[in-house]
Amino acid sequence: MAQLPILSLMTFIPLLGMFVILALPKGKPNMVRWASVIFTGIPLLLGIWLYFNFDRTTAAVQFVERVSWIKAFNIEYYMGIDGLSVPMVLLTVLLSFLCVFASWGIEKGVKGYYAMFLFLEAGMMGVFCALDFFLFFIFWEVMLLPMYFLIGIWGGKDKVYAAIKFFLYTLAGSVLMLLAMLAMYYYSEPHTFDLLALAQNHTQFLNKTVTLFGAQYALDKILWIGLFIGFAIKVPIWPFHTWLPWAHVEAPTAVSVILAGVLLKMGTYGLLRMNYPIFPEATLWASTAMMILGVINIIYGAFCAMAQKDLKKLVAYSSVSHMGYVIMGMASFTTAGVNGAVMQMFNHGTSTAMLFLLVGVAYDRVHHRWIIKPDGSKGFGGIASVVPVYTGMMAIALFASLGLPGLSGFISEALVFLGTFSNPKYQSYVVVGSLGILLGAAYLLWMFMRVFLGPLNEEHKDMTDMNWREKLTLLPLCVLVIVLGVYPMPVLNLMGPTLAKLLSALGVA
Amino acid sequence: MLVSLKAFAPELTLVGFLSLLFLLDGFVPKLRENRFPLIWVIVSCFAAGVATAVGKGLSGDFFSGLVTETGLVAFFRYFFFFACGVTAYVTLGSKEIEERGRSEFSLLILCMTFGMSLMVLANHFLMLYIGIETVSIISFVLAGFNRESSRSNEASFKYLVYGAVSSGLMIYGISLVYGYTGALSYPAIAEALIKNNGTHPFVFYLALVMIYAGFAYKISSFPFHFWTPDVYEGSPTPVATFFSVGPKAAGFGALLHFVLTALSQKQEGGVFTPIAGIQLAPVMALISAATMVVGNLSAIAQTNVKRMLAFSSIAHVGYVLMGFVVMTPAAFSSIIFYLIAYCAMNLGAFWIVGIVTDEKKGSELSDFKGMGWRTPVMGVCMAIFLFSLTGIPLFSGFIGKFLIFGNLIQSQSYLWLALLGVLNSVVSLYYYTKILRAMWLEKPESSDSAELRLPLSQLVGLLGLALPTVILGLFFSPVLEMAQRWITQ
Amino acid sequence: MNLLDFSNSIEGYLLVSSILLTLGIFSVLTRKNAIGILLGVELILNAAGINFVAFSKFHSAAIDGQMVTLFIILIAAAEAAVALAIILRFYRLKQTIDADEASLLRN
Amino acid sequence: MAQSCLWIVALPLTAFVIQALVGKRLPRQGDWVSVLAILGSFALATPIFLKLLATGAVHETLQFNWMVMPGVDAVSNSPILNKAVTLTVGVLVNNLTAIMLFMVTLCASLIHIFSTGYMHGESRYHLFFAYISLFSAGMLGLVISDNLLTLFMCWEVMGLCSYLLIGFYYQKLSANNASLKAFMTTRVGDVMFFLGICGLYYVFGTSNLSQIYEGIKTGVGSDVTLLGIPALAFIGFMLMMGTIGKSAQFPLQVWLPDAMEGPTPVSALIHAATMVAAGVFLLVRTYPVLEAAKVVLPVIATVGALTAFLAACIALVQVDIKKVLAYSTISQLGFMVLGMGVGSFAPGFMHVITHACFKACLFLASGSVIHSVHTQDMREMGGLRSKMPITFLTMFIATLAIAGVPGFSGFVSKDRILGDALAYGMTHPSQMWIPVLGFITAGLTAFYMFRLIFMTFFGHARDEHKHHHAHESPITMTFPLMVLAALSFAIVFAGPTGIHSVDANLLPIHWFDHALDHVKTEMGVQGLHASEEVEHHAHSLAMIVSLVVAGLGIFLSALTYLKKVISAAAFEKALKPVHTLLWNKYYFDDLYIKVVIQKLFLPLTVLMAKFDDKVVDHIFVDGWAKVAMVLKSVIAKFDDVVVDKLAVDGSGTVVSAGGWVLRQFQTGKVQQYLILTFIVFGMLLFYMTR
Repeated sequence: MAQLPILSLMTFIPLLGMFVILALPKGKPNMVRWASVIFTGIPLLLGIWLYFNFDRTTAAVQFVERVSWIKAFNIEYYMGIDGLSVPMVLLTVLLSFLCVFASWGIEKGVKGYYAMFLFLEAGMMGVFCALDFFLFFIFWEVMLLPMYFLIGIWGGKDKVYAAIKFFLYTLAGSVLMLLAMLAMYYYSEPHTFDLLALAQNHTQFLNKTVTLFGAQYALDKILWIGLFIGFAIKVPIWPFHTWLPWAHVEAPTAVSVILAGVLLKMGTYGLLRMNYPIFPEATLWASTAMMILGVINIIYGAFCAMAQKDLKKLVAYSSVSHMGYVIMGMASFTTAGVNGAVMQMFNHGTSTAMLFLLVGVAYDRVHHRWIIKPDGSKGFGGIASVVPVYTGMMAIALFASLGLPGLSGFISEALVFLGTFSNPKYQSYVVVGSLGILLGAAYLLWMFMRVFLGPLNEEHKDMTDMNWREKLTLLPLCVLVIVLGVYPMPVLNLMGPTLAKLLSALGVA
Repeated sequence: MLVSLKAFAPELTLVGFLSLLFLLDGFVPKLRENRFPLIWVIVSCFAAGVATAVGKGLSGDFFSGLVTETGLVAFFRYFFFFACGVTAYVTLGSKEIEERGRSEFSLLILCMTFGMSLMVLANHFLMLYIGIETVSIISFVLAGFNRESSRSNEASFKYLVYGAVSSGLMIYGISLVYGYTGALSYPAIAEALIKNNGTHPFVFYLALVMIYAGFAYKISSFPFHFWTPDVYEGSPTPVATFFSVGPKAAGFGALLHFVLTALSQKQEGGVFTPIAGIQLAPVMALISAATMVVGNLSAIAQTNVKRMLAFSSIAHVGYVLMGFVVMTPAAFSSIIFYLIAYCAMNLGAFWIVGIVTDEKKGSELSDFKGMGWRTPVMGVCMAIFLFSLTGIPLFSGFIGKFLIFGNLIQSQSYLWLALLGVLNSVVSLYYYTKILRAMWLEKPESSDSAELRLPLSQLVGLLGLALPTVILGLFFSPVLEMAQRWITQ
Repeated sequence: MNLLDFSNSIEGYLLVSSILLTLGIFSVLTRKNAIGILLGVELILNAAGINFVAFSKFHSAAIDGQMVTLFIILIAAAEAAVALAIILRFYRLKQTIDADEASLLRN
Repeated sequence: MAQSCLWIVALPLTAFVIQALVGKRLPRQGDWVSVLAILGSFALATPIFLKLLATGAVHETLQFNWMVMPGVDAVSNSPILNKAVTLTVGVLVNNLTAIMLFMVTLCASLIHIFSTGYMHGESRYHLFFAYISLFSAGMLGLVISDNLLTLFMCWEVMGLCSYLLIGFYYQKLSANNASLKAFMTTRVGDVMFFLGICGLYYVFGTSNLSQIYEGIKTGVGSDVTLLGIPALAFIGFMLMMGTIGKSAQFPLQVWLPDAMEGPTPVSALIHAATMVAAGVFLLVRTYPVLEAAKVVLPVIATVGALTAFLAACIALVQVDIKKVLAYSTISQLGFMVLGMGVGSFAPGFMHVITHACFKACLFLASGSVIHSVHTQDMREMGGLRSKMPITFLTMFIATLAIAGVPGFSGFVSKDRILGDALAYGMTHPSQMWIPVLGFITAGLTAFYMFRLIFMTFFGHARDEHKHHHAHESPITMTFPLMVLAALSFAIVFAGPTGIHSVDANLLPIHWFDHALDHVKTEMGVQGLHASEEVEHHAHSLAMIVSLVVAGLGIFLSALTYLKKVISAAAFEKALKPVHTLLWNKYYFDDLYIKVVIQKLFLPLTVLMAKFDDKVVDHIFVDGWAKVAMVLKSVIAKFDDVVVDKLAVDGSGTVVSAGGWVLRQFQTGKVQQYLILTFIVFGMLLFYMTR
């Protein structure tokens, strides 16, 4: 089984699925749905096989597939995964499979929807497996096309604005990455796009200068900033985050699950894959800036979330706040911090996915998401008595994302704080960051009380509880959140060696 | 003399087919109505292409220095014949050109293609001028092809005034150069310039700028682009399609040829350094930046899709001009690649605009509402073309930009131009997706949401253009090697 | 160059042609009448012609200067023919040949 | 033995899982599952306790790796701290654990039995037992954990259960507010507690208690500074804040009185016996750290004293029976914290145990009273002595215990604390007000407890209807009362009379003192370092004063409420301002809710959200459309062309502003095009030649 090109299979089976679905006869939505279940199911099975066969002792890249693609620029089709990308690959495969069930309710243009969805999954898989910068960049931008159409066609009220805003923001970021990529290619001695080779002799970028608009700048710092902006928009980091609430609120449920669950992680994954190993000095130089941005993300996201009246916008801003923990962990350069950051990327993926799926469940029934209606009257109210199972699930999701011990949210937050605190430079940031935990608890529980507890709002007394399909989508996430909360090693031991090597490379610089 | 004729084979075959059509048209009136003239054009283009393939291998000067054969010329010949063939194929399906005008139309595009290849062949100012004038005069007529519509007439009037003035300036400039260097053929001028080693009188620069006026008008770069939007909007869509690809490429070919032979010396390793005293790079950088910015910004606020695509073609001229800033063989091969990619996607985009104009009698954005749902294949092709024009990976447009920006960054100078170019492509996304938004994101009015079935020929044609845009986006090394071979030959 | 033997030194010819050029450009820009614009264009072309002849006479023995002028005249004629046809069409459609009338296609 | 500890925690946990998933469908809605589970834990805890009684000391640890993160142990001077990090978790069984295990499982089982009767017929009956089992698992987990990280985890799980249980009647809006307030206030404390743990990791590299004890002994971390202040002081203060949050000390005490919204067994279990005691237990566990940070203990003592006194005063004016008990709990917790602060380690811990027993008894008794008269307002009760003899008798014993009457457990522990406080006051004269405050509080406690007894059980029935319906509670409710009352006698902890000097040689029953002395040496705790004779002198004096004060309190309370000689109403009128101050709980609630939350916090969030929406979003994206509008209106003034609507779709950027400007040049007149071309032509020429 080992000689099977497993990574290419996992990336291109959804693509094959897309073409098969487009070829299916019109007017048979169920056939399309079950076809897409199969075409996301196979990568999931492969992912599980991958999980068990991944060697947790070495930091080296595994399951490598290397084929020369364009000799003129010695670009290679170079796919491989290591400790950093395995959790993300598993998260992508799992969430895509679940989202196919979550979007069972889509009626308009079902074929188009599922085709775009499978195309998106192929793009995401590619980003996490590509080790050649050119290949990475192709997958990175190709992902934007399906997202644009998914948000634009099947989105909410002003979906068009949200779609174009998302596309413009991310494209602006990625064009900067294009320039940085080209510069890295031409400034590297044996011109190459291979990320690992670039990381190997990263000293070649040191003490070189580049002239831009007349002024002289250090090359590696400019390249670092170029890449950082490209990734920061995706994370999103504070000043570049304004597309997130729009894109999340207007996207259909399944798409906002993928958006929050996987796409946000690509930013931080990119930083860890490229900025850290290839420009260690620049990363050290910018570490305080990243830490400050991380803390701003936490506090700012929490404050904004507190004032939201729309359920989905609240969850969107909570994602901004939670990604702030990831940035904080990464910028702390400590073993616990970085491990906590990558763990938080995985945990946030599962807990936010649950929150968005649950918001989707409510939306499918009452077609509005108001905690408090814009005119001040009550949106949801006291529905716990009407939908007990739904309330139970929401409680688990809420307590996981506010970091209650015993659930996965706490593990990564604790690691991030322990790690950052053990770095004497950033102890005051931890104190400010811990305010974020407090705010997190405040706005999530405030929402829980407003929506579920208290007297029942008569409009919703005929709300039906969750059906088998919705329960099926939420069950695996529930189990993951609880199991990883109690014993996180199954995911934590995946990333250990790789992050240790990454940090030691930084340290040695 | 005979040898020169052999080098002239493709043009001769073209003229042969042209005159045959002319005669047939005169004597067999019933041929005029049906599709015979257009198919005849396609056949003649194919024959000319074969002739170029056969005549390959000849290089050097012919017709006593008037004309020269290089790899570059071969490329441009293929390019023109392909463009002319596709335009004819497009007009087959288009309703804008009435049945009876078809034979004149075919005659005119064939003659124009002949003029274009002349321009690129030219190694001598006179031949250049003749080529440019043939192309211009015929395009004035083509612009005004719909006699009844005052918009088409107005387009041709504007094109006429603008064209005449620019070529007038050009010939005046040529006369000044002739006066200064005493020679008209490019190599002779180059020698004369080298002799003066670096110090040139003011009048020579005036002449250079005037000559550039002629080229700029043809490729519609910044100072001479004002006519493009009005002409593209006014003239019938198949004509606009041909304008956006044919003459523009011819202008680039001629400019490339002129700059390489007349104004610079060929160093070892194929690098061309401009003759002392003529710093081309800063001026080119400025013009390219201005063209890009003007093209993209003006396109933002357009509501008519043809005008928008006109401005987008101006913007693409800006991107190609970036290649001229860096005079390395890699830069020229990326220009050629960019032109190939640009030709396919632009032809496709205009073709679809033509189809929609036929269907909805207008090319405003509102006419595009919901077209994606009504004809999914066309919608997908349009998405491919527009995303490729923006420069999104997986499509050939991205590779074109990738190569051009790469050259700029490799030269480690003019990085600001690369940054400006990159930001421009983000801006371009905004107006390209306006079209996509109308086609896909908005539902068609309930009145005309019937399924629009396109004839098979158009579908095949569209896919014929869309597939290379995607394939070229992924496996572009064979084409790139061919381009490098053309350059070095 | 003294003003008297005007005809046997090149400066005179150049002076005339540059005056012709400026006149041509000026008339193209300011004339309201479409035909006026065409006149301007013709003036520019003739200015170029004079230049060529003058350079060919004074500088180099070769006659390619004159040859070019011949071609310029030829092409000017072709252009004028097409231009007049277009302006005729313009008149038939708009009953006026005022250049500013042609502003249907704008911004 | 450590293995059995794991089972002690596992049993209630499995009960929780069973109840939560299938509780509804089980016979009697599965309450027997929870009861059996907690009884099982109790059965497992008793052998450990008996081993402690028999051998006087018990010690066993069990450890396993929880999270292993590889790193490079090479010493690199660069700021990268990539040493390997391994978080270990495990079980620590020493005397403290044994005693606490026994007490917690005992109280919990009794309360489980009591609630089967009390909660009979409630709507979400099975969920109640699920939450209680989860809570017991959390508390037991806290008691046995050998490191602060798992202690913190169980600490927060208990916070969750108190949130769920307080908000059990979630239809009532007041219950929801109370549960949210409880969770948020304790969360404030928890966040600081976690910072303390981070500090411990920074200083000691681990949060394992035994390693920390060794570290303190060898003086690790005495020179390290954290955020500018000495590390141990920082950690000490953070742990103190954790206790203040959890044990409802001032200033975070607002949530406990409102927590009475939950059902009474909940108040008994969580807000009297176990959870609130957990805060003090944390101080006990980390006492060596507090001692090492010399500056923290006095602050703890002050907080304890203040809380005790202020809470006792508020209790005086309460009319709701459960509110009185709630404030008395805060006051007694203040006593324990005071004890810890002044250094009386053993008596402080003993008070935790004794208080757990008699306060649980008081709450359950009040529960059975409420259950029968269906009201919590003491003014509607009276003369229930004849109607509910067993409840009256058990409550009376517990009240005697809490009032500090000799012969009862309350007196034993409180007297020792006051003795040590007096000794502490003598050695540090500036702190003399702490013991004085302690004695006054003792007196007040006696007064308001007997006020409660007299108003509920003595005198004539104020409300005939309720009095008529009053009946004795069933055996399932009275049996726990009897057991708890039995535990309130002094004999259990020290000599029969509880007076040290009297029964020093009567019965060698000082198991508690021996156990605590052993643990003290094991942990390296010095405790109160006052000279021998000062201590003896202080204790004898304290014993006399506390007797006098308690007697006075009871006597005055009898006069006002039993014999009605002094009219409480007149007293109230005389001290009107003081009464209103007390009635409004020193306006703490209003300060937090009205000022901090409504005036300061929510407007800030709304402002921040607006800032995000209007400013940040527009800096990059939409704002430029407005700039374009302004630009246009300026240009339009002297430009006669009618500009059609600037089609700014959504993200109008400077780009669209530029686009608009350029469009103005496309006027459609070809001659204007040419003019513009020539202008640029000239510029180009100038540029070429310079």
